Amino acid sequence: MTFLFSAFVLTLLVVTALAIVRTGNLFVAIMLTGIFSLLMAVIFFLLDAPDVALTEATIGAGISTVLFLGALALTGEHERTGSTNRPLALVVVIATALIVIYATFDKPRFGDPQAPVQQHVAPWYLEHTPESIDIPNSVTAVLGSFRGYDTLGEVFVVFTAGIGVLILLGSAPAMRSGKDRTRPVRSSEGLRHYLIPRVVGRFLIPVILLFGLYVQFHGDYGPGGGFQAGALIAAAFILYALLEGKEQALAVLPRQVLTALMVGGALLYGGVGVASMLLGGNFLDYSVLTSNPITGQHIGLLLIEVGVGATVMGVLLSVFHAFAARGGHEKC
Amino acid sequence: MGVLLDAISWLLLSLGGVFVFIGGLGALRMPNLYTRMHAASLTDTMGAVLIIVGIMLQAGASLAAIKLFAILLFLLLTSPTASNALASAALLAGMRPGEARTEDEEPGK
Amino acid sequence: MVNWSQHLPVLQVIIPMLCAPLVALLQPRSFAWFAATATSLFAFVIAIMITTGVFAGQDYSYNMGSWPAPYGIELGVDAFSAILLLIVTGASALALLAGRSSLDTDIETDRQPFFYAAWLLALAGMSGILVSADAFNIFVFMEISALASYVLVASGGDRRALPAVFKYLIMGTIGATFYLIGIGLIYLMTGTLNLADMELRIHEVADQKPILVAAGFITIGLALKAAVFPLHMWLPNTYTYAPTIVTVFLAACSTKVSLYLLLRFDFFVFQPNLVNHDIQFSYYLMPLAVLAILIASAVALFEQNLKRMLAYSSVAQIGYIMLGASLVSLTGLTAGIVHMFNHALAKGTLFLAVACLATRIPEFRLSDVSGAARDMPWTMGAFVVGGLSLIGIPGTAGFISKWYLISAALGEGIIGIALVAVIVVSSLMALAYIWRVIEIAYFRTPKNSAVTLREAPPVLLAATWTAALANIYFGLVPSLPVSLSSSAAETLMRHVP
Amino acid sequence: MLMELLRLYHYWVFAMLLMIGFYAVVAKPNLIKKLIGLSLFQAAVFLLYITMGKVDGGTAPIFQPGLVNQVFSNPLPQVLILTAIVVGISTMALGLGIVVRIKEEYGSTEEDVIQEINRRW
Repeated sequence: MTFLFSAFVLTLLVVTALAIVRTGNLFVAIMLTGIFSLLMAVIFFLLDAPDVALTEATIGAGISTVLFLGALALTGEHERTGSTNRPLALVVVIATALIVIYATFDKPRFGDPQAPVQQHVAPWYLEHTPESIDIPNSVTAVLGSFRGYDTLGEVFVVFTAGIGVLILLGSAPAMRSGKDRTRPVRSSEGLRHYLIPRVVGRFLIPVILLFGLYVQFHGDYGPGGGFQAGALIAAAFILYALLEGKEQALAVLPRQVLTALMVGGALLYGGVGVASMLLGGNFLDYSVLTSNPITGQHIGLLLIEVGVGATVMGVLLSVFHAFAARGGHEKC
Repeated sequence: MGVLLDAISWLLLSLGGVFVFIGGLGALRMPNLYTRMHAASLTDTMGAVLIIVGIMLQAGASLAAIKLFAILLFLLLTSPTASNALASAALLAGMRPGEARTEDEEPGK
Repeated sequence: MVNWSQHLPVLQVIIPMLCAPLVALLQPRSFAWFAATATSLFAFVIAIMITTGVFAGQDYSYNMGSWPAPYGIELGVDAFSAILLLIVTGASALALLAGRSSLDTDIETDRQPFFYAAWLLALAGMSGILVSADAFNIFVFMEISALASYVLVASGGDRRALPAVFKYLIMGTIGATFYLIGIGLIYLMTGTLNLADMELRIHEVADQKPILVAAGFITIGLALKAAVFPLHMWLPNTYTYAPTIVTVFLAACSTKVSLYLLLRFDFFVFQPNLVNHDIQFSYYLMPLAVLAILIASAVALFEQNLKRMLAYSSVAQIGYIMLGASLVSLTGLTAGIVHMFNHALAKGTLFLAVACLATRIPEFRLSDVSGAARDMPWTMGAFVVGGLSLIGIPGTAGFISKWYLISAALGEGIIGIALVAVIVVSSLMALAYIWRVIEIAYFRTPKNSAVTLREAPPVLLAATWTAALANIYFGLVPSLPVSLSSSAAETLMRHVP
Repeated sequence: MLMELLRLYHYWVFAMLLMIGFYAVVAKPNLIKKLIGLSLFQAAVFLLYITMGKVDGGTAPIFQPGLVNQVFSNPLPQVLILTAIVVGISTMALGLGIVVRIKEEYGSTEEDVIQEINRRW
């Protein structure tokens, strides 16, 4: 039954992908990308990866769509139609796909518990999560502690993207010709004149924030953690900006605060690592943070997840505001 | 009792499925944005409510049922709001109800 | 209390990485340069300490978070990483020292803290690749260095940098994703991500299709990032339109880090296990290397833009490195690795000289530099030294690597003779394109002879000459790069059956 | 046998998505479309990793109190893909920033138009 359902969703995934590539309207393509990400999240859930599903849903379907729309509002939504036939490209692409399919014939059977991928490292993680770290969610354990250095790197990838967008779009836009300024600054008003979205939004935003905090601090026990929480909280503030106007949103969380979150989160994570080094352990060895290694791991995980959440939230909101400040139009 | 609950739940689920299907059909076949939205709203309301209630019956009195109820609540709050925002955006963009304008506005589907 | 020498590999990465957010915040904006340069110099010192440690035979394997090796992430440094660490940190420090005034004009003041933060992140990313012994961790750091490099290239004022950097981003991401597919397939078959562990566990499944496909994906992905011919399309425009100091940094190290990874992955994981892999490796790569050397040199010969000419010359030089590696012999690898070092020196010098020119001349068509030697003798002098090293004149660093390359080729019998011919022809081509610049700069009258160009700022000039003299020094006393390279080559060859 | 073939379906969908995304990246001249293609391309790889971590009859790798002898799916690919998703969105954000700047400087987001402008310049 589950299998039939996943086969159906997988087919839908391919159909959506084809539609995305075929449509000439970028707005439609982006909307379909959102659907694509949701379908992907469903698949991930079916494949026992709720953490990844949650991330794909918040980041792929939520934040990424918002960013694409933000860029689209500044660039125009119609793809120029014309001959896009590039035979060489087609050959390269088909060759790649054939090679990949060729590789599938020797692959271990899908879901086989005896496959090498399930044998070597993975059981160790499952075995050591309860005894060394003692939290139920082994994904969080691997993410935060066993492979915490990867996650540190990842936080810095996000941070790099954040400062990159700020360098590119941070300063005032280049001189524009007058024709671009046809619309006055109506944009700052957001949806202020629409009563229904505002009322519902006022009700929803606190709930989203609350859920974000739950995901942040419940990550040790269930699906969730800093990345998802950061994205959710950022989504709440983006919703606020869409409803009340971006000036209002910036009054609540000014740019300096966002930059501070970005920097602070990255430094908090790194700081935990350095602290464990100063206390005599290796870098990111949380066990030495307190006298009891397991408590140390708990404290370390809590702190780094907060760091991750802060950086992700700060970067996503900074990027959103960088896009929003660029254009005269509102996107919604 | 169990059989009865199962039967009711399956009835609700299939009924919900039918509504979703009709909604999808309408969104595909109706002539312009407003009528399409009208058809699609069927999915949000009847379809979603019936399906979620059906699943709640399957879940029984558990934490899952409460979560489902919360989902239902949010769905009932957000989807009409989204429709409202969509319709007013369309109106603002200069689309008048009643015009049978289709393909040039929405290529693709 | 804390034994710092044992922590050196991780310090090498996290010092620039954690300084980056601090630099981004620095308020009097001119401090950003000081902080970044100081950090970079410190990183260079750490690299030197690591190198001396490597010479002393110290074992630098380091377990992140104290988790044992295949489960946690392991860092490891050997001679091969040490020589690359020297190149990367040295280039970063020198470029920053040289680039203060040049960057002040290229980068808007309010962007500077972010720019220097991105610089440090690029440095941290590259160092992270070099010290890591975990395939997925390498991917993460590859992305840090890649994103930071995009930012660096795009941050100048030239609008033509934007399409170039977009192409770089697309190509770089495709390359990284191919790499990710490759390690995914290997992980599927072996269940591990640690390189050393992979080498052991891949053995049983080495003949299976996913492993072969993985080898293909990893090689192509990394070749794309390393701009190995014919996957070099992103490189010329990126180098041409980036701020010149950024070009100095990237030209000296970014492609070399990818090449390092290509060689390390191939020799550590595939060579010991795949049957006849050494033969395939040279069959596929040697023709590409030869084509790269000949075609890119020819393109450089006819290129009218000075920076792009040097960029194409880089593509050709990457060909030399690949040629050395594709011989799969001790001398060949030594030659390739020495050439990484020497090419970084030569190209660094040349681009620094271009940066000197850039302070006075806005555009880099060859005709723009006509007569420049009259007013800027020191700049052009350094350019000549760098050029001689690039060509491989005895007494310069470039000669050493050409020498090793030729002797390695001669060990290969009849193909070797042809390869030597290729090397000689391409050196003549290099002579021709460098000579074109020298001729125009020294013997043409300036376009506007009324205007006297001033010599470049002294700090920049000093850095340029430091690099130029390093070319001569390592040409006369090549023991450091050669001993590091031969020990790196030994490490690599130990994995070939 | 049929079941075996159906199980390969996951990998084939991965290959198809990879192909579709890759095609959009290399063949579409519109820069935003290229980025969308790039995100499909990366999503395909996510699917590959998560698929390989699935164990028959397993559940999500979260320990439930009171239950013993559960079969868990592999947590490691999930961790790697969490990382990769975030790396992907970072690349995307930066790419979009560059596209916006290109639009401002060149007035177009079509690759060939931009090349033409650069050639004339």
